[in-house]
Amino acid sequence: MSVATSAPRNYLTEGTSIRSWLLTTDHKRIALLYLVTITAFFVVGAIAMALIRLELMVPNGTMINAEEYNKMFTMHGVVMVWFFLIPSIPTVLGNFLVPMMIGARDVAFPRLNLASWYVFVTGSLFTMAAMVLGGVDTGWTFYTPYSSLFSNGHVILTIVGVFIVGFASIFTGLNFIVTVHKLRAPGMTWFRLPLFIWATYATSLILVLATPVLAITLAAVALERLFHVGIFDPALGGDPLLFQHLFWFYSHPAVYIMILPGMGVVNEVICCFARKRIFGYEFVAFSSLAIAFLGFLVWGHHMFVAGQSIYSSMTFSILSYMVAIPSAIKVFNWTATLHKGSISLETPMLYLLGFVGLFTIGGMTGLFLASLAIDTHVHDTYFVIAHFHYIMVGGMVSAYLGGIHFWWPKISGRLYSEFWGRVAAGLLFLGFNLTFFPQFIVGYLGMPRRYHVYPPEFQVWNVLSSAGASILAVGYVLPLFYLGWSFFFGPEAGPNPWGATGLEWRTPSPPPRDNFDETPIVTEEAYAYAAPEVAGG
Amino acid sequence: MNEFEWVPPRASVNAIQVDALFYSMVGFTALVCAGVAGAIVYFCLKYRLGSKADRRQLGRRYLPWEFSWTAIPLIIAIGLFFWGANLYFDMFRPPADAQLIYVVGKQWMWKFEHPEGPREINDLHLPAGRAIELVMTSQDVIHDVFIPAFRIHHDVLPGRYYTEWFTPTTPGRYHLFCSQFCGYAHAEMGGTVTVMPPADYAHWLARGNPQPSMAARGFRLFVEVGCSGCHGENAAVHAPKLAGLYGSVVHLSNGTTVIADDRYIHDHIVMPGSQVVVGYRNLMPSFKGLVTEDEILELVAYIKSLEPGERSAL
Amino acid sequence: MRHRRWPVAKSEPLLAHQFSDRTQQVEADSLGMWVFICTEVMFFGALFTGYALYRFTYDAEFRLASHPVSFLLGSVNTGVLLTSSLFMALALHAAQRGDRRQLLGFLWVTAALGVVFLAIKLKDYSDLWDHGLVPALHFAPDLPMPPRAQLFYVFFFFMTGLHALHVLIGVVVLLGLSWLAYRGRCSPADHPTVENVGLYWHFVDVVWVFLYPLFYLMGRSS
Amino acid sequence: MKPDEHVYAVRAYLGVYAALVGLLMATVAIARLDLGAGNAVAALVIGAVKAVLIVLVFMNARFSPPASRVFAGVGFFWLGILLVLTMGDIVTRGWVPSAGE
Repeated sequence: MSVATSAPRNYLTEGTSIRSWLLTTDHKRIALLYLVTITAFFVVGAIAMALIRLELMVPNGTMINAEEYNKMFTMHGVVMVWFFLIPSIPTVLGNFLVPMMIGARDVAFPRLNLASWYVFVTGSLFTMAAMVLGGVDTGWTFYTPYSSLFSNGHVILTIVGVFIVGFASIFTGLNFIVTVHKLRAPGMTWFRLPLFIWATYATSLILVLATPVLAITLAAVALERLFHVGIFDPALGGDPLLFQHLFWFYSHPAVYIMILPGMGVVNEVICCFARKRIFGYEFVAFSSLAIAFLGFLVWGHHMFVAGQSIYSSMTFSILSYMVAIPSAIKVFNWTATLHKGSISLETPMLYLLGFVGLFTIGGMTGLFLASLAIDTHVHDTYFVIAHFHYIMVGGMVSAYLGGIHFWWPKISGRLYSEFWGRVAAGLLFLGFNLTFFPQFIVGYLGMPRRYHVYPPEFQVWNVLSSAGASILAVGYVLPLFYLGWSFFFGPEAGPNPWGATGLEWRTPSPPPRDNFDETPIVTEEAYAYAAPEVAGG
Repeated sequence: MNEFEWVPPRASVNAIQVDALFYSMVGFTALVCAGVAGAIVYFCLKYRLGSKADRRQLGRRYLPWEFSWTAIPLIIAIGLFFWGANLYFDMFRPPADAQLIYVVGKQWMWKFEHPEGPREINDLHLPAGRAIELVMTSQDVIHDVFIPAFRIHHDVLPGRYYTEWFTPTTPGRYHLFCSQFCGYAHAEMGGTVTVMPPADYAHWLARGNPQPSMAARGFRLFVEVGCSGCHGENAAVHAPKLAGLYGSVVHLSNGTTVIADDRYIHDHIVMPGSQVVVGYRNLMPSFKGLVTEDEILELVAYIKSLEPGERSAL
Repeated sequence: MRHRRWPVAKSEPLLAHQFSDRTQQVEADSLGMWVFICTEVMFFGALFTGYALYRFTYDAEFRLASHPVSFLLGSVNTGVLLTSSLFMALALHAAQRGDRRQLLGFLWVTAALGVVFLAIKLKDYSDLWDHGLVPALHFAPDLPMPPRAQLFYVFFFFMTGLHALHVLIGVVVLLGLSWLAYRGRCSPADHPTVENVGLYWHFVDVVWVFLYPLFYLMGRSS
Repeated sequence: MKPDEHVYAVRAYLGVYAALVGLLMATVAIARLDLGAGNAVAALVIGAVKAVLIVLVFMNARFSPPASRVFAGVGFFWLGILLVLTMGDIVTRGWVPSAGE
C-alpha cells in the first residue's frame, strides 16, 4: 500500500531524462514507447479512413481523385495492419504484462526487446517516407504483377519499411516464447498461467513462423520491380498466384496475430468483473493454440476465385470451417463464465462484452466467406470489408482499448473518469455497428472494395456508414483526453483497484523497476476469485 | 435518382441457389448472435453484483457442455461446407453446349467477342435461358469479372485462360464490375450486362455492322502476321500442321504430353520454345507484342475451327 | 601463439538481472537460438516453396538450365561445409572441457573453412557471370538455354546468395567469438555461447545440404 | 544440460562426420545414374538424412531440453505446411472437372 509519505520509486520515476527512456531495457517502459508510437500511427491511419469515408458520401465524389483515393486506402491498410494492429496488444499490453503475469523481473532478452522498438521505428520511417514522397497505390495486399511491374507509386520504399518492421515482430515473438518457457515464477505451472499468457504465446508462435515468409515475399517483389526477372510475371513464366500463396500464408495468420491477444484480454477482464473463475480453462487455453495452428492451414480461402485449383479451394474451405470450432468454444466459454457470477459493468467490461458480441458477428460472417459458393459472390466486396473490420476493429480495437482501460491503473498508477470511460465504450459500440453493418448489405448488393465511385443505388448504405464513422471517431478521441488527463491528474489507484487476481495486481501501481520486491510464489490456479457471498442465500 | 436496394437483383439460376444458401446462413447467424447476446444480457442483469440471484452449485462439471458446443458447431460446419462446395463445383463445370464468349480485360476496359462476330467494349449482350461460358484472360494485370446479379466472380490473369459460366434467366440490365484492384481507374472498369429474350438477342446479333466471325478474323490474322508461312497448307518449313490440333494430345520433346487447349496454343504463340513438339526443332519466333490478347483469342478460334484433314475451314 | 600464457577468467559469467540462476539463463539463451532457427527455416522456406512450384511446372527446362552450374564446385563446397561443421562441434567440445587452446584452434579452422566456402562460391558465381547467366545484371547466355532458364537462375542466386550471406555473418561471428576466447572470456562456464554460435553454424550447413541437391545435382545424368 | 553428458562426444562427432562424407559420395554417385524422377528423390532423401544427423548430433538436439527439441522440429513442420498446401494447388490446378450436363 502506497501511503502518501514519500512516493516509492517506480518504473516511471526511475530516471526521467529522455536518455533514460530511449536507452531503457525495462519491458514496461518499452511498452510505453510502443504505446506512444502506435497511437501516432493509429491517428495517421484514421485520417486516411476519414478521407475515404468522406469521399464515399456521394456516388461520384470529387473531393479526392481516383489516384488520391487509391493512395488513401493503401495508406489506411498498410498503416493500420503493420503499424497499429499487429503490434498493438502484443507490444503494448504484452510487453507490459507478460513478465508481471508470470512473476518475472523482465523478459528473457531485454536488449532485444528495445531493439525491437528501434527496428519498428526505423521501418516505419521508410514507409512514412514513401507516403510523404507521393504514396503508393497497390492496396495493402501488394498483388503482383500490379505492384511489381505496373504501379507508379513508391512500392519499394513501402515494402522496405514493412520488411523491417517484420523483424520487430519476430524479436517480440521470440522474446515472449522464451520468457513464457523459462521465466515463470516458482509454482507458476502451465495450467496456472493467466489465459492472456496462453493467447500471447500462441500469437508469438505465429509472429515467429509467419513473418519471415512475408519478408522474403516482399523482397521478391522488390527484386522483380527493380530488375524484372520474372518471379511473378506470367510473361516470363512466373506465377502471380505464388505471390498470393506466400502473402496469405503470412497475412491470414496475421489476422490471428490481431485477434488472439484480444481474446486473451477478454478472459482477464470477464473473470475479474464477473468475479468468477473462467469456465473451462483448459478448453480456452488449448483453443488459443488450436486457432494459431489452424490459422496456418486456411490461407487459400483468400484465393477461391483467384485461379487456384478447385480441389485446393475445397481443402481450404473445410479447414476454414474448422477454425470456427475453437472460436466458438471461446465465445461459449466466455458467456458461460458470466453464469452465476457477480457482474459489474465497469468500463473495461463494457468494451470486452462489446468485443464478444462484435467478434461473434465477425466470426459468423467468416463462415459465409469460408463457404465456396457465397465467397464466389462476395469476394472482394464490402461484405469482406465489413467482416474483417468486425474482427479487427470491433474485435481487436475494442479489446485493445478495454485492456488499456483495465490495466491503466497499473500502467499509470491512476484512475480515470469512469463516466467518460463508459460513454466512450458506448459510442465505440454504436458507431462501429452503424459504420460497418451497412457494409454487409452493400457488399451483398455487389459493391466492390477499392471503388471511389459507385452506382447511385448503393448511396444510402454508404451515407449510413460515413455517419457511423463520425461517431466512431468521437469514441476513439475521447479516451485520448480523459486518459491523458488521468495520467497526470487522476486520483491514485492503489495496487489493485478492481480487486483482481493475478500477479500483476500484487505489486504497487506503478510497479517498481523489477516488478516485484521479492519473487512471488504461486500456489493457486488463475482467477481464484473468492466465491461470491450469497446475499440472503 | 437513388433507387434504394435491399437485395441484389437475381438473374441467373446460380443466383437463386446462392441466395438460398446465403439466407439460410443469415438465419443461422441471427440465431447464434441473438443467443449469445441474449445470454450475455440476461446474465448481466440476473447476476449483477449484489443481486439476490442463487449462485450455488458452482460445480465443475463443464465437460458435457464443452463437448456439446464443440461437436454441434463441427457438424453444422461440415454441413455448410458441403452445401457451398457442391454449388461451387458446379460453377466450374460448364455444360458442353454452353455458348462461348471471349473476354479480355485490360487497364481499364473489358473487351467481349461473340464467336458469331460482334465485338463489344464494356457492354455485354446475352440471351436469356441459355448457358453462357466466358473464356477470360487479361492483357496486363489481374482483373476480375464480377456480375452481382449472377452471383459470379472470377479473377482474370495475364497469360492464362479461366472460364466462368452461368445461365441468365431474367432479361434486364445488370452491373458488371472489375473487382480485383487493377490501378488508377479500377473503379471505372465496369459496364453493363444486358440480358435479352433469345429472339431479341438473335436480332441484336444480326443488326449493325455485319462482322466476320471470330474464326474468320483469326484466319485473316493467320495470314497477315505470317503464321501461314510455316503452318499453312503449302509451307516449305517443317512445322506442325494445325488441323485437328485443338483438343488433341500433343507429345512434347521432353517426353511429356499435354492437351492442346486454349492455354497451350496461347503459350505457343507468345513463348514458342517452352513446349516443343516431339520431332520438331524450335524454329518459331515469339509473337509476343505482335499480337494482342484478343487477337490471340481469334487465332485460337480459327485453329479450333479446323477439322482434322482440313486445311482451311474458310 | 602456443607460447602465450592464457589469461585466466577473472569472474564468473554475468547473470542478467531478469534471471534467478545460471541454468535458467543458459536454457533461455539456447531456446532463443532454437526459436530463431525456426524463423530462419521459414525465411528460406518461402524460397524453397517458390523453387518447388517452378521446378514442378518447368521440370525439363530447369534440368537443362542447370547444366552450366558446376557440379564439382558444389560438391566440394558441400564437403567444405560439412567439415567446418565437424570442427564447430569439436570447438564446442573443447569449450566444455575448458581447453581454450583447442577451442581457439577449432574456431579458426571453422571460420577458415567458411572463407574457403565463400571463395569457391565466388568462383562459381564468376563462372556463371562469364556464361552470361546472372539475371538482372548480366543475362545473355552464351549457351543454348531453354525459355525459363532465367527463372532458374533467379532462384539459384536468390537462394545461394542468401545462404552465402548467412555464411558470411557466421564467419564474422566466429571471429568475434574466437577473439573473446583469446581474451580469456571462454571458461567452461561460457560454453553455452559457443554452443549457440554452433547452432547457427550447423543450421547454415543444413540449409546448404538441401540447396546442393536442388541446384547442383539435378539433370547430371542426362 | 550437463557438460559431462557429451564430453565423450568426440567419437560421435567423428562417426557422424564419416557418415556425412559417405552420404555425400553416395549422392554424387547416384547423380551420375539415370533414375528419371528417382534422381531428385534420392538426392533429397540423402539430404534429409544428412540434415537429421547434423541436427541430432552436431547440434546436440538429442540432449536439449524438451522445449528446444520441439522448436527444432517446429520450423520444419511449418515449412511442410507451406509446401504441401501450396503444391497441392499447383499439382491439382490442371485437373479440370468433366463437363456438366
